[in-house]
Amino acid sequence: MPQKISLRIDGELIHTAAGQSILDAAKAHNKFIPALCHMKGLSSVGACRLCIVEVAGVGRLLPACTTPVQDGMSVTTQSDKLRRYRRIALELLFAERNHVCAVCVSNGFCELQGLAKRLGVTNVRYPYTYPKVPIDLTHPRYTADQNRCILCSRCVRVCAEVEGAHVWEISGRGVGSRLVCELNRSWGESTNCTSCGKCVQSCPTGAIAEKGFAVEEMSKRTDPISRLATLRAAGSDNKPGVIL
Amino acid sequence: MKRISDLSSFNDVREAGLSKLLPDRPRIAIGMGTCGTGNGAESVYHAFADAINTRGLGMNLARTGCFGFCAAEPLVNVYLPGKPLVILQRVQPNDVPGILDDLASGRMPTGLALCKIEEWDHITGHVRFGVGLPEIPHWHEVPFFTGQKKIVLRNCGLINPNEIDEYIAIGGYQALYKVLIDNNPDMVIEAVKAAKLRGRGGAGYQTGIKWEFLRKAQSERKYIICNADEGDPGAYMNRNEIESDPHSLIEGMIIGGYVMGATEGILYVRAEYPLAVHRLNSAIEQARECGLLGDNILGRGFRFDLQLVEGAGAFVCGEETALIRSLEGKAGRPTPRPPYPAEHGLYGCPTNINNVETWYNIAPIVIKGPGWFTETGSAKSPGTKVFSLVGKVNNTGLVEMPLGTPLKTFVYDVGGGGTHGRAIKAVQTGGPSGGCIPQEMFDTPVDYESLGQLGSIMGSGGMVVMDEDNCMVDVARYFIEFTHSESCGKCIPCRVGLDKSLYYLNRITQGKGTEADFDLLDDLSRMIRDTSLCGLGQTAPNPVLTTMRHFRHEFEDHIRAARCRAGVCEDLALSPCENSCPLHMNIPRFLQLLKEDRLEEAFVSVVMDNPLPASTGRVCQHPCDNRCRRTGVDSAVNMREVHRYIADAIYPSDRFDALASDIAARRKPLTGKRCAVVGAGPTGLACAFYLCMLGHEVMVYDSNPAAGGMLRYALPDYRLPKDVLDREVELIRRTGVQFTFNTQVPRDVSLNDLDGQYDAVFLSIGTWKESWVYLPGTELTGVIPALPFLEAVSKEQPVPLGKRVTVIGGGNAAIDSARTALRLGSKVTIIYRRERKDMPAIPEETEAAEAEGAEIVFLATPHRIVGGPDGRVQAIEAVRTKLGEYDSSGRRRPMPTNEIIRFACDTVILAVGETVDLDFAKASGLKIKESGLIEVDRYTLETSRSKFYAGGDLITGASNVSNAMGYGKKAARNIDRRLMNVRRWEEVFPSFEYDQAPPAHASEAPRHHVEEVDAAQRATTFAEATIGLAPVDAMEEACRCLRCDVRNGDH
Amino acid sequence: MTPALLSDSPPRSSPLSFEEQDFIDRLIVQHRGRPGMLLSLLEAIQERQPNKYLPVEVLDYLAARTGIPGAQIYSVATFYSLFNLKPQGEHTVCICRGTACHTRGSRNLLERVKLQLGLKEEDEDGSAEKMCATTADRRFTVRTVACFGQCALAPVAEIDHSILGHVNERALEREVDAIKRGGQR
Amino acid sequence: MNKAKVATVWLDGCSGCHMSVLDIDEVLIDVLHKADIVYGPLVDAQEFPEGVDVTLTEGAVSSQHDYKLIQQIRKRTKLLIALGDCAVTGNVPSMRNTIPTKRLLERAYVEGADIHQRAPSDGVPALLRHAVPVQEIVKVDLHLPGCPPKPALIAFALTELLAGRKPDLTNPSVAGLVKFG
Repeated sequence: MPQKISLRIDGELIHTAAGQSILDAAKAHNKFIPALCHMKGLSSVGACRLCIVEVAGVGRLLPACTTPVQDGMSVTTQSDKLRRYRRIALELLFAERNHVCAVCVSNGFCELQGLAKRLGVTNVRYPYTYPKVPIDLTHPRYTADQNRCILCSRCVRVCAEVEGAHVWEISGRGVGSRLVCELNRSWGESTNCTSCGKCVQSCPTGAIAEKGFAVEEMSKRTDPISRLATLRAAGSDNKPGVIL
Repeated sequence: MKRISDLSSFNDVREAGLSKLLPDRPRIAIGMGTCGTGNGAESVYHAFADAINTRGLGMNLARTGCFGFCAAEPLVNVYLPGKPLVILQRVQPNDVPGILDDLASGRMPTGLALCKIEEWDHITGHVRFGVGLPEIPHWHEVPFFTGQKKIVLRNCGLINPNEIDEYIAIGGYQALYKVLIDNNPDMVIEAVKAAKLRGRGGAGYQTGIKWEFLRKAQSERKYIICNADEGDPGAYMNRNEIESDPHSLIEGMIIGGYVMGATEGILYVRAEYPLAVHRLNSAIEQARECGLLGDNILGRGFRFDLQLVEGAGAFVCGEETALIRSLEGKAGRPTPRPPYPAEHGLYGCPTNINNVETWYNIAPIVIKGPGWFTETGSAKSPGTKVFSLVGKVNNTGLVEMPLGTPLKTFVYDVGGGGTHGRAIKAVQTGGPSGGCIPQEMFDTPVDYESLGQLGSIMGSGGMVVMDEDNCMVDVARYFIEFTHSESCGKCIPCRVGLDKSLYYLNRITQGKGTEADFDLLDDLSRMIRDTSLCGLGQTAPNPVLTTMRHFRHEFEDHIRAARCRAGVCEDLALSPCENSCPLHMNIPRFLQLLKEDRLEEAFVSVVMDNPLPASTGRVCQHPCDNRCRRTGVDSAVNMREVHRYIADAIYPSDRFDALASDIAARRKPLTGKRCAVVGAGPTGLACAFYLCMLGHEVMVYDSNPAAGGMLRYALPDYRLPKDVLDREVELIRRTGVQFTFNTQVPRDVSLNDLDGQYDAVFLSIGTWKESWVYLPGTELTGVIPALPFLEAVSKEQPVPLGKRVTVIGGGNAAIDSARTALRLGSKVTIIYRRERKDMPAIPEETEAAEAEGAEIVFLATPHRIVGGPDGRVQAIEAVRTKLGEYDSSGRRRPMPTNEIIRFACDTVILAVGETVDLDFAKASGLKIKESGLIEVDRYTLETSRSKFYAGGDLITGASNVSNAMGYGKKAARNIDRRLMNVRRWEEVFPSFEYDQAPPAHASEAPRHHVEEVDAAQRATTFAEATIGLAPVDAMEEACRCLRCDVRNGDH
Repeated sequence: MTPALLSDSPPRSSPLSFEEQDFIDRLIVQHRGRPGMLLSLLEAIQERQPNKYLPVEVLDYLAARTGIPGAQIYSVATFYSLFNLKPQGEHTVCICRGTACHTRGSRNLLERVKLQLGLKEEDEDGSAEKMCATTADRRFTVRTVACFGQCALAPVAEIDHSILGHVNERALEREVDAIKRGGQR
Repeated sequence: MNKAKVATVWLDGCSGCHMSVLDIDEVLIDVLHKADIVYGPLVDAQEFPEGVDVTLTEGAVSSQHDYKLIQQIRKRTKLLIALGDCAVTGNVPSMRNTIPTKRLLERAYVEGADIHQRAPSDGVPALLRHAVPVQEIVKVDLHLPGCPPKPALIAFALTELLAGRKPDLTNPSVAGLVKFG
């Protein structure tokens, strides 16, 4: 039995297993902390910076997904500064690509859209970039539309850590970063893809979706994948996941 | 190479090395770092090699690293047995025969000597070269090296990096031997902790604690890594350390490996340093051959090996987790911490990473102990740091200073001040993660904490000096452009945040920025700093936040006035020369019109941009020359003299009347508004001219009987003949400007009267009051202030001038007084308290004064005026000064010595500066700055009293004619905008069709200079001292223009 | 977790010549299991290519032989600015855009040489965002580098591995013309 | 009590937002008690009047006409509201922004046309390079996202404004309706 520690989240005393991340501990005690690039069962990469929280005695804001809980820690998940910074992070995401929710297959199911609604984002103050990004429809059953991609790398991790095919990766650097299938091949010609669809279910937005769904129809479920990944991790000699 | 396994084999190699370092015959060592080679050291080496063997001389020739003084490269060390080591500077191949001749005859070549070294403390060892050569300064007496303390650079430029035995000769690998013999790793860690050594990569984390962490980590595989990625632009100290002394790095890492229990060490060197990679690999090879790497090191049973990996061009890989991912064959994207590399690093094994320079401090700490180490530097940051001092500073190079040394020591003492005498504006420390520190804060000590408080960081040690030609908004944009292109793209604040920050900075530098942009950029920068995953993102906003904090006025200039004073942001100016001209004359246009032989149109273009082209053509201090891009080819276009030629060609000609009426005809319909201008000096005339052209009724008041202000009553005729000025005033009169002379405001007309009669009042009284010198004896007869003297001469009034005159001061007024006194038959001496380069006067005028017989005494301050029994001046005593500390104006403060010098003279002219006579302003309720000048809004020039504006010397203090006129022009524009509430300024100016193609090949002719009447003859008359350009020279000068105003494609 | 030895899966019919395959295989054996293996392999392979770039067939073969997923190799090849996915020109003119060079006007040098070679700025797609343009006739590649570490000689330019210090526009123009007329550096 | 002047304007949008305004049904009556609609597609007014209190703007700014009109409106209205995703984020109209306008017109009116294969020019304003949200051109006082924004949200906003209060969109009664798409 993992050793128990106690900490405060927004003032409330919580007892939880040591070694857990603040995000997992908060989720387990239904304390809401926004997160986009985190998915239970996959390695945590701390890319989206939405889950930043204030920890008493620590000067910097810490990402809840990768910061382990410590005994006697006091975490603040809601504050004016955190709300402002989270809102800026979301607005930057909307401004980076072409997120046209009205005609998106994931309209109504998208985690980015949901968070924007929950955190009260009414507009994007930053100028849109309108980049020209690839759309790949070569796979018989799935589509990859990078206009909706937020580079959270959940697809990369689920394909590498759970399916083991490592079809997806992020190429380039900075704002030039793009999702790429193997050696920049089209998805249809992929040699390693098993068409298992885990990346489709893991993608928080409409970037990777299944053909045959119209606007506002692409609902997804990540729980089965998370359960599979946690089962497999418990069974295996818990070799450290591929840290990206 | 012999394998070293015990003390005796150690000493054999040491002897071999010493015999190379201090041979029994001359030895020449060429500084062959990459920068040395870039400066031509390769050809110098071959010149020596060929000369030595063709002449069969018994001399050793060797390569060495770099001693750090890049500006003086190529450097050559010359050693003669028994004599001090001499370092020659800027050696060229054709100097080689001379050097060899001296050496062959046993003499030390002193011609190119930079400095000598009699003995040198390598810290791990000591070397004595010899004594003597008194005429050559010691190395620490050379300004660049004064105050430097070489711990990290102890061997650089003194030993041959390719010979391990020379390194061992100066005590190399002794520290390793001692550590292996003591066999007590904890003691070494305690020593490093006690020395409070902090990471030299930039973060400044305690090295000892980091090492202890790894030592305690339990794992059969542990790695230590040297981070030599050095991606900071403007920083190259790691390169020089590796290229000049690779073995110190190797020794430091072997000690680290032993102490932390690591089996393998990795050197991650950036691919842009090929020579460093090559020398490091060969040094590793030699160390392996000597048994210092691999199995059973020094016979003590310790196994450790080193491997070099070349980076592949990614600045982010300087961050430790990104470096580790890069070594694991992945893209260099940082990963969250915890887990820290010390518990979960390379391939999951505990790993310790330190910057190159940190490893260089290990051997000295082991040999000399922590106590000795903490004697240098400050309490919290002991030891030294190597800085790469570059940018707009004379002595560029690597400077190793104790931590805590103030910034001004770097910039002025070591750096030797700004290049081309330009005023220094700021220093950027810490590369793209650092910040810009303004010149007023150069007293700040350079260490981790103090720089942190200013919003900057020490970082890798890059120190880029910037002067008035650098635009700080462009600097912020440059750094964000760099970090934006180097962002790994993993986390949102850095990837997208920097992209948007760059968007806003681009808009501001293009003159499209708004106040909202400024606020959004400020807010966004804080978000990026506070939420980014790794150091790159967290520090990337520093340049923006510091420039916004310390140079906010520059941002406001760009946003509110679309003005870039430094002339860097090309979109905000027609061309660099137009931008630097206070009147923003369209210089390329009148040059092109003249080139197309359209003299009359050129005249109209010039007069409309500058109503006094002939006067300014003679006396302006021509800031345009400093910005002319032709200096990149040969030398600046002589723009001032060309618009003087154009004006001089038309004014006396019969075309003047026609053109004057053409210009008057351009006047806009009468607006019914009445404006008053108080002061008919250049500022007032400019404002009156433009207000009149905009259709307002303009009345100019002046206490003198004629218009021109200082142009008429202060500038002597030989500089500006009165008939030229009269012509210019006549043209202005013809546009409709009215004058009321002999009327002194407020005595004859009060401000309230003006308030009642006029819709707007512009105050341009100028600085007529001589600032008084508190000196014993100023009450004696024969002591006269400069301006009243010049005014009396211009009004042909009698002047009580003696035969021997002394002028005190170094500005234009001083030089004018001196040359005027010469013309009136006196013998003149000028006393100035600083040096020639500090004199505010225009250089050509000072030289002309000397040519006419004036004697200038520098570095002397008046002490006492000695009077005779009749109360008349007999002599003046001055105190010799020497230049001391640098003051906040960036100039050295003259400190009095005790040496008094005495000059016999019968007249003393005080020309130490003019101030504004402001009694009337105080009475009328105008707000005054504590400097005594009128306070105005920076952009509209409106004073604290509505309807009242002010400009020129009245608000800036004594400056120069074009600067003052610029304010007059700007005031006219704002007054019209306020009165008519519509933008119509551009409509006043004519447009011209002229060739818009830049010259395929600008004329090769060099710059034409104005001909001066020969000194003896001109010193006796007040006739004009300079003759304007001849027509063919003016035409050719116009053809030299590169037409920077033409852009390929729209911008 | 170090990558496997030479993976035994037979190389598919690769378009590489036998000699190239052998060169790569020996490189893999030499660097196998060592830190920085992939970087060193890509650097050595690109250096050997006449046009200093990494053809996709080579990356394909490398993935097959080392067992490293193709996606990861492509991600690395496009992340670091040293690697090129498109053939480079015979001659490289590299302008340093470091701080010292920037403050001494290296941007004007860049504009001048681009003008001289008639180049419009093209960013290579997919790879690190940097300015790197090759002339149509593939004789010249103009690129920038963040810092050569030659800040004392600012502004600095490098033409085919030889460093030019204190460059002004006219000197740069003369050097490029010299190469244009065929004179080898 | 003089009635407030409300205007609506239809830039580059599909008029779905205007229909959503009409869908506030009976609340329309309360609104009309307090305000007159002085300009918009529902009103026959050629020139945008002076002294307007509130303007609901639908659609992105994508042509020279939109550009001039919205600047004029900003000068003549106290409060300017971006109504719907097109005005707030650019939405569907901004999907053409990755294509250069010349290529866009060629593809649509030359390749895509059977007859009169040329881009229309007389009486049709030139396109801006990008179709952008209203806030990129003028200052926007309130954003009502949604495609279309839910009638309840519009009703809430209008009633608050006409009562002289700045609508607080975090009010629980409408918070669930404030979302893109």
